[in-house]
Amino acid sequence: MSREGVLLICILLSSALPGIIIFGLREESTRLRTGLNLLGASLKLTLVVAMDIGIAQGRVFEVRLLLMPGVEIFLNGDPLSALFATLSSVLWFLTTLYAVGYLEESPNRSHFFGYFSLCVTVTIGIALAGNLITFLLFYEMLTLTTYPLIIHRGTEKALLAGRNYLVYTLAGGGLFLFGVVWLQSIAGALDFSSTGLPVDLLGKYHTELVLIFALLIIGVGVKAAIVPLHGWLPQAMVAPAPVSALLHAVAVVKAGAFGITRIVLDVFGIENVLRLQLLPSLTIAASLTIIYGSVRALQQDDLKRRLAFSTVSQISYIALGVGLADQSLALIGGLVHIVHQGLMKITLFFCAGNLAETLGIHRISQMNGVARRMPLTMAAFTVGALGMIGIPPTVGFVSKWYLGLGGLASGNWWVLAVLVVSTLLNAGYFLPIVTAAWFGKQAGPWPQDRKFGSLETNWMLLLPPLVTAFIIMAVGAVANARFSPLAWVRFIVREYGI
Amino acid sequence: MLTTAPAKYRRKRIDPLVVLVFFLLAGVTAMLGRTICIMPQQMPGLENEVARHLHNSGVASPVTAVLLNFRGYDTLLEVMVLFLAVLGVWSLTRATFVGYMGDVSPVQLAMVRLLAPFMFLVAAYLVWQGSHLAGGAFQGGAVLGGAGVLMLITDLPWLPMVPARPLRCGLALGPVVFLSVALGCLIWSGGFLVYPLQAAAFLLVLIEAACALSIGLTLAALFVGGRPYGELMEEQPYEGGSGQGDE
Amino acid sequence: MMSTNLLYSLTGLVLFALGLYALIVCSHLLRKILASNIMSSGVFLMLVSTAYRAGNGKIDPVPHAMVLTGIVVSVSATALALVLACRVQETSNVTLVREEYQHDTSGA
Amino acid sequence: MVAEMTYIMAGFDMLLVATLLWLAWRLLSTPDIFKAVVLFICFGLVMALAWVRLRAPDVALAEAAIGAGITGPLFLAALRRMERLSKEERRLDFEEDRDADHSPGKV
Amino acid sequence: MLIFDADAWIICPIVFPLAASIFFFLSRRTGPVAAPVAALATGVSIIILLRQLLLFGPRHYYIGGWQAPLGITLRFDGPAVLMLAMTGLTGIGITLYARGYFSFRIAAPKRVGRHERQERFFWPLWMMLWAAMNGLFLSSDIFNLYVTMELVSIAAVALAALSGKPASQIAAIRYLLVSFLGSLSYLLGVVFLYKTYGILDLDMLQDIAGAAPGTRVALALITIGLLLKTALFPMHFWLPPAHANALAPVSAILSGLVVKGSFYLLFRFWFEVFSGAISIGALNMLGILGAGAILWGALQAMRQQRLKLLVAYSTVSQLGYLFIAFPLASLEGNMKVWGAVIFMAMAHACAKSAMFMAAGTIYLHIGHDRINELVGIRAYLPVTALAYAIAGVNLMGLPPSGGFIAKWLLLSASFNSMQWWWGVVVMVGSLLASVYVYRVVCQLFIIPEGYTIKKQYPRSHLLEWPAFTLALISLLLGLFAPYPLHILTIGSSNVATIIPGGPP
Repeated sequence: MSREGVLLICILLSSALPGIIIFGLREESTRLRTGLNLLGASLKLTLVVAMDIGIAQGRVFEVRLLLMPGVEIFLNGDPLSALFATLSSVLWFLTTLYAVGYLEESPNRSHFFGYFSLCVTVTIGIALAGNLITFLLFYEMLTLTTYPLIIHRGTEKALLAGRNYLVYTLAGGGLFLFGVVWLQSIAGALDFSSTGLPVDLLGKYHTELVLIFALLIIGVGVKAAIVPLHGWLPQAMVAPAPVSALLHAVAVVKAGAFGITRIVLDVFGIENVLRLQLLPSLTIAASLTIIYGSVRALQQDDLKRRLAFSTVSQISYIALGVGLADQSLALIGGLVHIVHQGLMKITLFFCAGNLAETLGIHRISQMNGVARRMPLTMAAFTVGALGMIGIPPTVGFVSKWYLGLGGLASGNWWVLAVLVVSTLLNAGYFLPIVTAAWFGKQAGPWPQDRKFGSLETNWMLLLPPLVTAFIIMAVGAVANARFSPLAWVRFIVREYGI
Repeated sequence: MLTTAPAKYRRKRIDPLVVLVFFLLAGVTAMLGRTICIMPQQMPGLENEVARHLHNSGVASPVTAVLLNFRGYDTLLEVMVLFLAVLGVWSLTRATFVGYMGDVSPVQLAMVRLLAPFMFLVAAYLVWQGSHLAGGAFQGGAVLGGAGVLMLITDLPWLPMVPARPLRCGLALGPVVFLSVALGCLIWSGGFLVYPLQAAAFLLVLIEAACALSIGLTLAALFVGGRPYGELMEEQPYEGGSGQGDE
Repeated sequence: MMSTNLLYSLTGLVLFALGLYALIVCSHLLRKILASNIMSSGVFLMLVSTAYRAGNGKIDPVPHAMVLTGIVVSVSATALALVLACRVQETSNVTLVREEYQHDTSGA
Repeated sequence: MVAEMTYIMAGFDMLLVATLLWLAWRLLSTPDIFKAVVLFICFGLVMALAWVRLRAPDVALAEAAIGAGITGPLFLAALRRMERLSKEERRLDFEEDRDADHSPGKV
Repeated sequence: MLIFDADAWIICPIVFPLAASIFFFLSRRTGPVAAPVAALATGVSIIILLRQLLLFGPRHYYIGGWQAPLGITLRFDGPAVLMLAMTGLTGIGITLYARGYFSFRIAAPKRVGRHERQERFFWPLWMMLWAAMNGLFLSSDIFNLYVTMELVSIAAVALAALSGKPASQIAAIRYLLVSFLGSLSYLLGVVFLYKTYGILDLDMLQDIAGAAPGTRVALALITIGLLLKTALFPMHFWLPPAHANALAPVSAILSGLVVKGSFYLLFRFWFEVFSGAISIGALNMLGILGAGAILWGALQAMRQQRLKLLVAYSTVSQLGYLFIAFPLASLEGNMKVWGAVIFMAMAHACAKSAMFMAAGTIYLHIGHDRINELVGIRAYLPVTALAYAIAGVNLMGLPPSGGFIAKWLLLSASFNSMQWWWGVVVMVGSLLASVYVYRVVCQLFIIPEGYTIKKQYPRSHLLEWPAFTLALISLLLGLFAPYPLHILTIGSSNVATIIPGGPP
């Protein structure tokens, strides 16, 4: 195995091993657990950055493991996986910090952090998957590792949410497996590549390939919460805030969107997808989801539910970008939104968690004047909200700008319309919160009020949203810099030669 | 006496399911019968093979040769089946039948006293004869078992006092001897159940005698239908079928 | 004219079928055990009739050995079944396993 | 002479077979279980005769000894035991934990 | 003049447990101590066999030195050794668990005598059953197979009735009658074969068996007999009560191992010995029954209120997958299907015995197994709860479990042979499986507010860890798939010629 291959394995192990050890730890050994967690997180971050640099230098990162005759586990670090892996490891680091603060005195922490680590391992596995089977493998494992996190609280509601989550994702996983096996029986075991399927298959298996595409997209679409497969996501809000953050920004939803990207770009290949005329349906589904999610978000009073529907809407920007993949600008917009959405959404969830944990605020109607009590948190929240709307210095603007340009370039004016409507709706459901928080008048005492010394809340809860908010601004401001996500996405898109 | 099923279980009216089963079975049987009819009768079996190797088997009777030598492994397992049956029966219940079957008339007693030794003799003869004529361990064992049954139903007074350990040893004697001979062969002549030619006759008789004894005991034990009182006396008196509850 | 082999083979087959019928239809446990014994007798009869050679032909001893083994096996199974049947009656007082049992077996 | 022998043998075969089948039928259809067991012992003996006819003396001996000497008494003992139990009705009380059992007849 | 033939190792997996069985019968008190030793010895002998297979390839062993038509041949090749490995792994796990199980029960003050009696009969019965299973997988003689099968079923029945519950005894006698019927049907098939060919050896039959009328009838009879013993839907009626009412280690044995024996024979008969006599219609028939088993078993499992019954019905369902392989094997290369079948059998053996062990442990600790009242088990039996969940993952066929590999192979075989509908059944089956697995796991893993443990028993490692280890093995089996699949190709006559993998 090459040194690069060892690096890949180490990236996976850096969170898997702490996870397994944490399972065996006793409940009381908080320090050791936290230490292990942070050690794993920082180690992973370092390794991933090392991999990024290697990829930029053109080194090849590959590991192959025979699973069955003719079926291999293939880990491959290409630019696209580096994008997702970097995002996950950065956000995991912050989320771990946050989770340590958030769960300070709650029961079953060994359990929680064990699954938490495994969950990230699996997410990185999805990022590094080099063929469909490996992707499937980690994708199914993601379901298993996130389920215990969702039902962590063990309440009636959490169980219901968990059950729905399982129903959706297992059914989706089943369809996905079906599609994968079918594709393999037609095309053999194919690694991800920018060319996609061999062209001669298209004529021979036209109908089959269309069906397979549908199966695969539905399979990953469940996790990406494309309407009407989004039902589980708003319910999964009952999970603890770090879990929600993880689900929405790093792991589950993102894995679905990443899967759509992989299927279109690397499994089928853009050329083939265009030839099979599969993209319009994807674009339409994405647009519908964008509008639907925003409209539903507008109706929610529960803060986390509103954020959840906002995720439904925002994640489809990625699908939209991929749906317009024949235009490099749109593709850039979609891919870069993988990173940008993650940053923004995790900030918002961190803030929502802070509000709930410190003041017991769960509803938007309770938020009047909260910014005076928790200015830093609300500042971060405001940055995230503005990013979601797409106000210029933030990263959200960059994504929308590129998507719009791509839509125009492809001649699909309605895409622009969708973006405008969605932006208006975004403003419609975020701005009232922001204004109420800053300028509203506190109606009564907070549901609860925990004091944390001179800070407005626990420093471990406060630091992560501030960091992400800062990144949102910084990355948006220097979007054209050499190592910004945007530059990296351009680097990716160049490989596909559009 | 319990003669038959209670009235509600008796088949007064004809159940359509029964009719269906009947016709189905009749059809299948007819088909099988037809196959038997069109199959070639009198196909040569393995008789020539057996005849060819008989002189190497250590016995003169072909059936005994097949049983104990050519297909000795089958017989070994079969002895195990019997052993297993006793195990199973003992694990199920304690002996409830202690032999008492109503009054034993003096005539019956006398007859048993006369018959039992005679049956032992017959059994021994059958085992001995097995090496060249019809007979062998099973037949001898069966006769022994029959003698045992006879003694059991006449309620010989010493029977319940048969100590458990020797009884167990007797039951296991056949399997143990057979298995050790088989393993001994493995060491002696390099193959499982490969009897050394010069000792084959002796070994076979040894196995037969041990098995006959065990089989006789086994059959009698099966007739008793439960483990004897000497077995695990420490149990509580009402265990016979008591309690479910825990598992 | 029907050869002896054939006659006894067919008889064995009919015995097997009779036993099977009774096994399915009858509900009394003892009867079921009797029926299975009849079935095994039928099989053994077929097997031994295969070995039979008319006239002075050499008898095939292998089926005989097989039947001997089979008889012992069936005695063992019968003994276990009888004790179990007694136990079933002792503990549950179900001499006749319930009627749905009939349904069950006929599904086979 | 040979032909006559064959006819006599054939007649004997027929008789034997008929007896076997009749016994089997009777023992399976008679409503009286005790009678059935007695018939079963007879069946075993006739079976032994059939083994002799098929030139299988080893099997005949085994059948006679085991079939009539062991299996029959086994059945009789079991019958007696069941009878006695059914007379005494339920000897032991099993009501406790009754619901802990899975329904016996259920598929 | 000690000549110890290396080939003779082949009888050790049979002789070791056999001798142990007699020994445990004779000296009652040694069972708990010596049983793990005997299990370990058996396991080691199986490992040695495996090594020999890898070094020297498949072998025949002539018992008594008599060659095929006259004597009895043992044969070990890839599939047989894998099945032996299955009994070895599961057997060691079950033996250790049983030790913990019985000592736990004997430690409880209630009805000590009864538990001791059960333990003392358990050891010889279980060892005998193990020996017979090993003999079954190694034997290559159709009549010898009958005897080993009878040994297996008598031991299994005695074990099933061991708990002494009335329900278990009713189930046991039904089990006995059914398996006796199955054996007789099989034996009748053997008679037909002997009538036709005058031969009992499987390898020789394979060479000469054609589509003669006797062959078909024989195959049909043998199949019916074996199906009854394997409990394929709709002949499964005896299985759930028998498996659910037995003692926990016994349930693990019955569900994990015993049903696999007759299935293995069935597969071998169909695809090695009589591959010339089978027809597509018959294969599809078995496939349909298998599909019925998957769906019916899963639906029944979903409806059960008691944990052990649920697990037992899931066995019915999982056995169905094995039969889906039949129609696939006819068109697709046998390699893939053999692989799927063996994988399914091995993974299911480990997972199912782990499940039953976990269920038994739970039963011991809380005194019932009503699914709706299992809340909070994780609080004081974390390892057991996790073992159950992992085994459940296997039944659902999610990666990286062995069940996933099996389902993958089945699916890809169904696509490659243009019979995708079997693939649909497999998928639906796994989804249903996830429902019934979820029902329990969800209960086990909730710890409601203010939950307190009612009664604290001393921790018993032997109760918890064997189940967990077996579950873990079943999970990790998927990651080491190439090794078993490689072993499988050694000496399985139909397999070697087929090129693995790839599109048609």
